[in-house]
Amino acid sequence: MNLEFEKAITELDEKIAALPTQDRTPAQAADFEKLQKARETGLKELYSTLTPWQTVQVARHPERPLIQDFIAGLFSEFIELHGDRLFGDDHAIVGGFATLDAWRVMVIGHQKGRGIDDNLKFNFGMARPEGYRKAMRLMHMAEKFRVPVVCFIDTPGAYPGADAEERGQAEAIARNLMEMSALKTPIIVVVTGEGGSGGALGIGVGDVLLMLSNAVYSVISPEGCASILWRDGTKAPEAATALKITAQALLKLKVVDEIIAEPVGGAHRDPQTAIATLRKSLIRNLDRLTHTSTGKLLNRRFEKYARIGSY
Amino acid sequence: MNLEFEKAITELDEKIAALPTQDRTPAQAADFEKLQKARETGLKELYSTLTPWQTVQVARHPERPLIQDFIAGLFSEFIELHGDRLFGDDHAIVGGFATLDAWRVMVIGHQKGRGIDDNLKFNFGMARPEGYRKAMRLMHMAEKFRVPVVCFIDTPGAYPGADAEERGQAEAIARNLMEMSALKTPIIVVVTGEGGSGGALGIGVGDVLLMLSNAVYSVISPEGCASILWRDGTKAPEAATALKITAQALLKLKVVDEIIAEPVGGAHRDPQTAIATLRKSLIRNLDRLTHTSTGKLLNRRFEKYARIGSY
Amino acid sequence: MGWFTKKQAPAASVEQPKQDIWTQCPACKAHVSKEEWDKTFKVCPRCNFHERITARERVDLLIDPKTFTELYPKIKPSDPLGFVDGKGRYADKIEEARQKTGMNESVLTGYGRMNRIKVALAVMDFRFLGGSLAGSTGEKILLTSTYALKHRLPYIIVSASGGARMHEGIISLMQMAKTCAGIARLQEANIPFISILTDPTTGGVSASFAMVGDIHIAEPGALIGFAGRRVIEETIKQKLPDDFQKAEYLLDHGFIDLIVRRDQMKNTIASLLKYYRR
Amino acid sequence: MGWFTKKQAPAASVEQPKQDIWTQCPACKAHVSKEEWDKTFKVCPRCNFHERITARERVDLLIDPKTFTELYPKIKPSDPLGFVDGKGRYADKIEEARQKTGMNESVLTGYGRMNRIKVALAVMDFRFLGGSLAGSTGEKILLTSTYALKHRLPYIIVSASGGARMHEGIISLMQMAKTCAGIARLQEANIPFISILTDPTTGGVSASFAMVGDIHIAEPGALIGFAGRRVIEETIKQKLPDDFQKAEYLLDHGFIDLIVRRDQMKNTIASLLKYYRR
Ligand SMILES: [Zn+2]
Ligand SMILES: [Zn+2]
Repeated sequence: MNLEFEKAITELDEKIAALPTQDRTPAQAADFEKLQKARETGLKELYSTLTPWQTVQVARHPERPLIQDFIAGLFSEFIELHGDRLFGDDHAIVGGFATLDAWRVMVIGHQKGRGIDDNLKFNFGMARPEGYRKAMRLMHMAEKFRVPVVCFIDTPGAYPGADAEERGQAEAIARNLMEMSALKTPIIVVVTGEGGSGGALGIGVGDVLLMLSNAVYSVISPEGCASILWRDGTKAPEAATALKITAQALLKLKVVDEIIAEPVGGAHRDPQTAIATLRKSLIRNLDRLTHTSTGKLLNRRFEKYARIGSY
Repeated sequence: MNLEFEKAITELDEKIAALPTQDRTPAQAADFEKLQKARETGLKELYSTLTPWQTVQVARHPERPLIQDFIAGLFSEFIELHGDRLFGDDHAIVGGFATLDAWRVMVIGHQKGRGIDDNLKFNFGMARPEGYRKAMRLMHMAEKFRVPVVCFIDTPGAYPGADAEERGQAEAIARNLMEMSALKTPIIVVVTGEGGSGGALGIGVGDVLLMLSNAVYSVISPEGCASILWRDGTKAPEAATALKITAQALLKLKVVDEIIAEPVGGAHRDPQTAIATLRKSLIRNLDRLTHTSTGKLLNRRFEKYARIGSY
Repeated sequence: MGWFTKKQAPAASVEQPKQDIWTQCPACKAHVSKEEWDKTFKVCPRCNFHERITARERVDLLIDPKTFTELYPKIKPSDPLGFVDGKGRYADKIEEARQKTGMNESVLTGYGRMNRIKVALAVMDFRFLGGSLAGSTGEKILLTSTYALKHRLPYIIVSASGGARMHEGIISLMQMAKTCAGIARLQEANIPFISILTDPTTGGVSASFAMVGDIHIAEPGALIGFAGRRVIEETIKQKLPDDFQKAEYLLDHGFIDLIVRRDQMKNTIASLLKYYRR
Repeated sequence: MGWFTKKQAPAASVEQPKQDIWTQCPACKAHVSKEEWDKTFKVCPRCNFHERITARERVDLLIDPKTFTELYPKIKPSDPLGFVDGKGRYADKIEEARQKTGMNESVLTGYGRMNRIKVALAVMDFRFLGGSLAGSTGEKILLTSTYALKHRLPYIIVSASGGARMHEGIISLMQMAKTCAGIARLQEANIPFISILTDPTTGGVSASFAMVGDIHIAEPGALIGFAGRRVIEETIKQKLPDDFQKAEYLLDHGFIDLIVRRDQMKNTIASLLKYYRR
């Protein structure tokens, strides 16, 4: 599925599709070659100059790899663990032990679905308090078992439902922020798609923040910001630019530590390559962080956040 | 209100009530004297030979002092704190900071009511998971503030409702048992009325277990035991005897450390005296326990429980 | 105690010489004399409505006279994104807020004594851009927790905030983590942190330091919650009850220890702090 | 693996020579050959019903052959109350249970290897007075946790119990605290405790060690809960749904990490233990 701003690509795709797939004439073969090349160049150009609002579209692309894909692609083993031991098991956050090469880790992340059934089951990746509390329980287990934590962020935000408020959405996120800041094991956070405000941060405090090159991370959705500050929801593109929500902008702001370059045309066009790039970074960071003493690790984590907004 | 087994006292009360309250003849005055004496002796005798089942009746007496009375009688200040920070505020368990002479403590206990409205509000002292979780939260606060914990036990048991099961009654009690066994501040437990099974123990693990002389503490209610083991609910008196649930029996079994003697005729006939006796014991124990190092305290607490059922 | 006496005299005579001596309660519409309104610390004597007060007024209310020392007064917003929206530059809004409030940020920080007990204190001021959480708000709150840690002082934060300050984007969001990291250090050092939640404590502030107190005290009727009422109603396609996200609602649901009237607030906090054995 | 092969040969030929080669699933009533019933570790191949198995069978199922060493085998009930009920002496019931099961208490304790990982293990046996928690049950469970602590071994407890043993009164109740005190020491020493909940895990056992595991694994369909179904129905004056207090229900409500079929149990536990870095 091509996005709206990829119209030039869609047109090329249509032209390519109009060519016969077999027994092409030499002219047709030359056309095919040319069109393919044009498509490649076009995509490359398009993706090297994405606007922030276009990046939002890519980050939300329905075919973008989800945590299910990252788990399947990165880990040789995954044992899912359930429940917050208090109220329920929130499917919008998934977690469990996983093995990446020789590394044993605790994986935690937002879970979205594909298709309406899955999306309902996972509540579009919008977690309730029991999701955040399950995540924290698993992180404490990681601390006890002395394995690092890897968090995957991909959510429009915490679920804004009455039941979630009633059971303490604010408390659950707040507690996670406090406890993650002092968790005695390395935490690697990867923003893979949408990093939506407090709902993202609720499992997003760590020693290193990686971000896929077309992911976004924002204090508020561009639409929400536009309707509040511009009083006009259609000004989302302007808000997206003003909010500085792309990986590049966040790297400059020193909030993001490292950008995971996606293949040309976005991770959804070639998930395997995106996952392979991420894998290398994860291994490098795991190696580095597990060779840091806990005291140093926690001091650096504290300093990392203390520096943000200190001038 | 006299109990059924106090029929002899009730008869004397009736005779005394039949006498004029003023301007008695010398004969009437002599009668009054005699009746009063007989009542005193009768009560003393009756209460020195209570059967276990009669003790159960006294422990459940509707006029027996409740935690509200103990708090009012023992403490010069009480600041109630609410909520489990997870789901709700269970009125069946009350807790907060309190001052006893120079001692600052965290008080936690089952709350029953008098009259139907209160009883419904406090759910007859039967707590739900959020009650046990509030209790544990307050105990952790006591640990942090470095004040001792005093727990008052008076419950028929944990609430056996579907909602309580759903939200983890078992987990909530279990967690308390584990965390109380290692809480780094002294814990004094007082069984004031009914000590009903796991619902009592859920806030009942500590360094010293005090028990009012007419309180009971049992793994199951005599009625429940009778209907299971005798297949006959009316055999509750036999079960009460077999289960060894009185303060005296539990002192012999080395589960109870100290009996708080109630005034003649039971604490409900003279709450002030009962509370004064308890106060002395609390102060003595607070003094002793706060002069014990935390390491020693925790080792002794562990050993206390390790010894029970080790032969 | 301090603030209204200090303010009352000039307020009646100098600043508002022609004004009526009556004010109207915004909640129950009762007419209350300005004198009484001030005497009750802007709490309606009829319906118990707690009007929002400024950070300075709050300090006067909570801290023993002449014992407050302000910390970090010069820290001010930095406009890290160079933010401009449909209505103008963030930098201009900052300036406007500074003019209006006489403050450099949405929080006032310092230390002082409450019934003689020394405490570190941070008080938010809703007048400054809705008490929003910006980089320098977080910075002041973190620095004050570090001060509390160093001197082993109990830390009191009075929240009054609509949430994150969008104009600082991710920098604002990260203050949620940053402030909580400070509280975590107090937690580890067994130093009490008491969170006072006043109207309103919502959004990012409710989901960070305001909700990780050892003790949570709310003012009556205060709005406290993470998601906005309108967003929730749109999500669940239902009207919410009136008491939703009110202090009393949160007490029922287990997230608030105590609801305390404004005139009892200082004594209550001081009483609680007496239970902390250093 | 071990137990059914060991048992199968003599079972078919010696002990039950005249018996039918078929057995009937208690749940779905399907006829299943005894050979298959044993091969599946007493799990119905049709409906996945997990029949209760003995503690010895469980050890054979979970522990590598010839690596199990029993600990504290001689500890036995002591009748601390001298209990007699309408149906006779507790002492006689103990003797009967010992005869029936060949065990001295409702729990079998020891250590051994699971896919070569050394663990401490306690397995309850429902046949012994309903797997009830008595003084000596608690004693064995605590001693084994102390053993695990000393040797820094992960501790696995397989629960199967109706709850407290009433015949030991308060002594039985106190075992809930005693066993949890042991788990607390493992917790502090960062040693994993995995609780396996099998049918049934109810009453006092559900409200003590069985519910404070780092990881909770249940067998499919296992009954797990604190209060009895009849008591709850009487209290709320309503019928409960069929799945109430079943393993699947507890998973939904957040109290179980994993539901694992019996034939996968050993591998699952061993896989989880690999994540523990000593
Ligand atoms: Zn009013
Ligand atoms: Zn079957």
